[in-house]
Amino acid sequence: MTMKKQTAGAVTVAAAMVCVAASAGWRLGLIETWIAIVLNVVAFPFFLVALGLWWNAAEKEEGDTPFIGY
Amino acid sequence: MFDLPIEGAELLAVEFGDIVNYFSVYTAVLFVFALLFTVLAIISRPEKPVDIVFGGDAYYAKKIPPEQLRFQRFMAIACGLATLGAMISGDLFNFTLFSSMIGITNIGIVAAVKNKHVLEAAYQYGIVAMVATVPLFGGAAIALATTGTLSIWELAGAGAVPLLAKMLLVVGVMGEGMAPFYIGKAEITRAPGAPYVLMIHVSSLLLFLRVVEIALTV
Amino acid sequence: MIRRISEILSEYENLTFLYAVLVLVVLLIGAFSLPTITYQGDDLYPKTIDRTSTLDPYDRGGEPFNTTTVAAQYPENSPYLGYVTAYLTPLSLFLAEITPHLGTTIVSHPGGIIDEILYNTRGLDTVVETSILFTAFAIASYLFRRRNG
Amino acid sequence: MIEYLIFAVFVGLLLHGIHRKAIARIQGRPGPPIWQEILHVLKFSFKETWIPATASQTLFVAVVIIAIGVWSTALFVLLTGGSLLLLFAVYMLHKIVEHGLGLSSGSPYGKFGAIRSVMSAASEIPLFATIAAIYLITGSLMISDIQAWQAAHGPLLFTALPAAIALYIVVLAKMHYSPFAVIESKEIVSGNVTEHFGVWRAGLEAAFGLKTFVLLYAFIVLFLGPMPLLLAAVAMVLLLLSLSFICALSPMLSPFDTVTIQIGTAGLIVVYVLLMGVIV
Repeated sequence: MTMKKQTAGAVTVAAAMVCVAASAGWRLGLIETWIAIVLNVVAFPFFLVALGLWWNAAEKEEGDTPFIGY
Repeated sequence: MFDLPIEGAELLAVEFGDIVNYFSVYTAVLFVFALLFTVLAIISRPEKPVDIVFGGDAYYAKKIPPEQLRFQRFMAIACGLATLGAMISGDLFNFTLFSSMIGITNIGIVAAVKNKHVLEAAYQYGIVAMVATVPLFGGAAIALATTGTLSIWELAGAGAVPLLAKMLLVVGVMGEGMAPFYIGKAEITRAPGAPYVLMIHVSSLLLFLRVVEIALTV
Repeated sequence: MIRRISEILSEYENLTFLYAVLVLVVLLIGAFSLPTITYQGDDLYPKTIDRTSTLDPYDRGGEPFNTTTVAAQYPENSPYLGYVTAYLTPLSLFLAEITPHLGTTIVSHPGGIIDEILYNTRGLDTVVETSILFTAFAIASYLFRRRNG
Repeated sequence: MIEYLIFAVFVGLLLHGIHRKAIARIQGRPGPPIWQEILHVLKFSFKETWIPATASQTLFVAVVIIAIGVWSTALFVLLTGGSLLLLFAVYMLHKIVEHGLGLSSGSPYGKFGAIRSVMSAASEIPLFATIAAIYLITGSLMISDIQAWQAAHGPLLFTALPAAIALYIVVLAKMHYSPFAVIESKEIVSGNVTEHFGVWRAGLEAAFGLKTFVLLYAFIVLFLGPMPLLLAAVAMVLLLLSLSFICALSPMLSPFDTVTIQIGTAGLIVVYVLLMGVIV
């Protein structure tokens, strides 16, 4: 179950934008603190994971099948 | 919440007649967490456990019958619902009811497993969970007898609930959730069906977190 | 010392024993605190049974729809206080509004039967109680059927 | 907001690096450079990534995301001066992440890690009693109130020494190479993170960095009181070094013994709280 590079990139950008927008909005006093926190907490994990998925560019399609038996 | 500096601001109250449930920052976080894992139990496929042969260098995949996993999922979802209820309950008796339901569903999750070791641990756990209902309901009963009410809203901050009732509640939750008597639960964890077995831990940890909040509040 | 305690704790056969010890300790401590605990006489749910009333539980008949006096913690949440079920779920409220059948019988919805027998105001409790029974039944029946199958 | 998160991740990873370096120096080894853990995360994130065929796939990925989310929440609770109870709840929820990591992979090593994690969870829950002690003393569980109390009455470290010790054990149990870290002890390969490699591992390491930062900072805030940022950083490093010393000099305990020690400590705390409740 590997994500396509494009999808991963899109998720990264979207999550990063949510994080930055929430933080900027909070700094400017447009967004209440708790909303900014919730947005950041939700978006940040996706940002980190998708970022990794995007730049490692795994093109492998299937999961590893373990060696069963010896 | 209730003007007590314990768990953050009050967000929402949900009325069920005399039982008024509440979301504070604290219980809402716990609620979201329980919801997350309930959803995970619903949508995720169980893992395919691999076992190693000790003394050799081989390993093999275990076969788990699908009916068993379906039943485990059913119980895990029931457990999730009970946890959701226990997280937001604003009534002592209602909380104890949800706790004992969590205890029962926890046994249900592993009861289907065909593994003697797991079953024996589950049996011991079952006995403790049944016994634990006595202190649990006893705690609620003493609270009712001494204060005349079960509503956490009325009791909050009054300090009217005697220490004995709080201790009984905590001990009861320990029995349902197996807090310090870890070994029963550790052995139960050997059962297959990761998303479902995980629900056991989710429910009991959250239950414990909630009872701490209740004990400090009332 | 630590190792010996560890050995006792790590056997799940000792589980019930350990738990029993803990409960006993708590009860012992509790026994000493008993004198400080006072009984609150004005109970939340006062109940006086009027034997002449047509709603007397042991003498059914007469007008089925009537109210009894029930003290609720939050009367404003229980608009149907004193009827068979003070709290109606949205579904049963809907049914009660469009049909005359809900409320005419004590077994009209799950929880109703226990609801009337125990208390009139605590609808959610009775739902949870029946859920516990149902769960226990589901486990037992699954195990039973698997043994046969 | 996001800048705090990224800052905390990097500082946490740097603290991990310092921890490793300190342990190495105490044991007479040169040790890796202190930014090694940051490089580690980058290295992991560039590795090829997939999900093992035996894993419960959704759960396998979800726990990584939850791990990061959980500790981000903790960081914000701490920074906004929210409820201490909530901070500890998040800490306990981390145990769920640990269980989930181990169970979801289907690997026997992960499972062993998860089982050990369940044991340690059971023993760490009672350390909650610490909170009751703090509540009895300060009359509030909001971190901002606790700081205000300390500003008025001096550090809690001296007033509530047993609670501080209990929390110190909690922090210690969560450090890498600690005597309580049975979950990742080497005889079960990497314990519950055995099967999480590549990007998943990078995400987890980031979450763990965040965790170290939050735990150390929480300890400072709770028991030493408010202080300027630079001083707090120095205090965190000193606290970390004290932990490193214990980690470097003590052997890994057997799983059952860690539980006994932690439950024993918790029992003492409970007695302390009960006594304080009676006296106060």
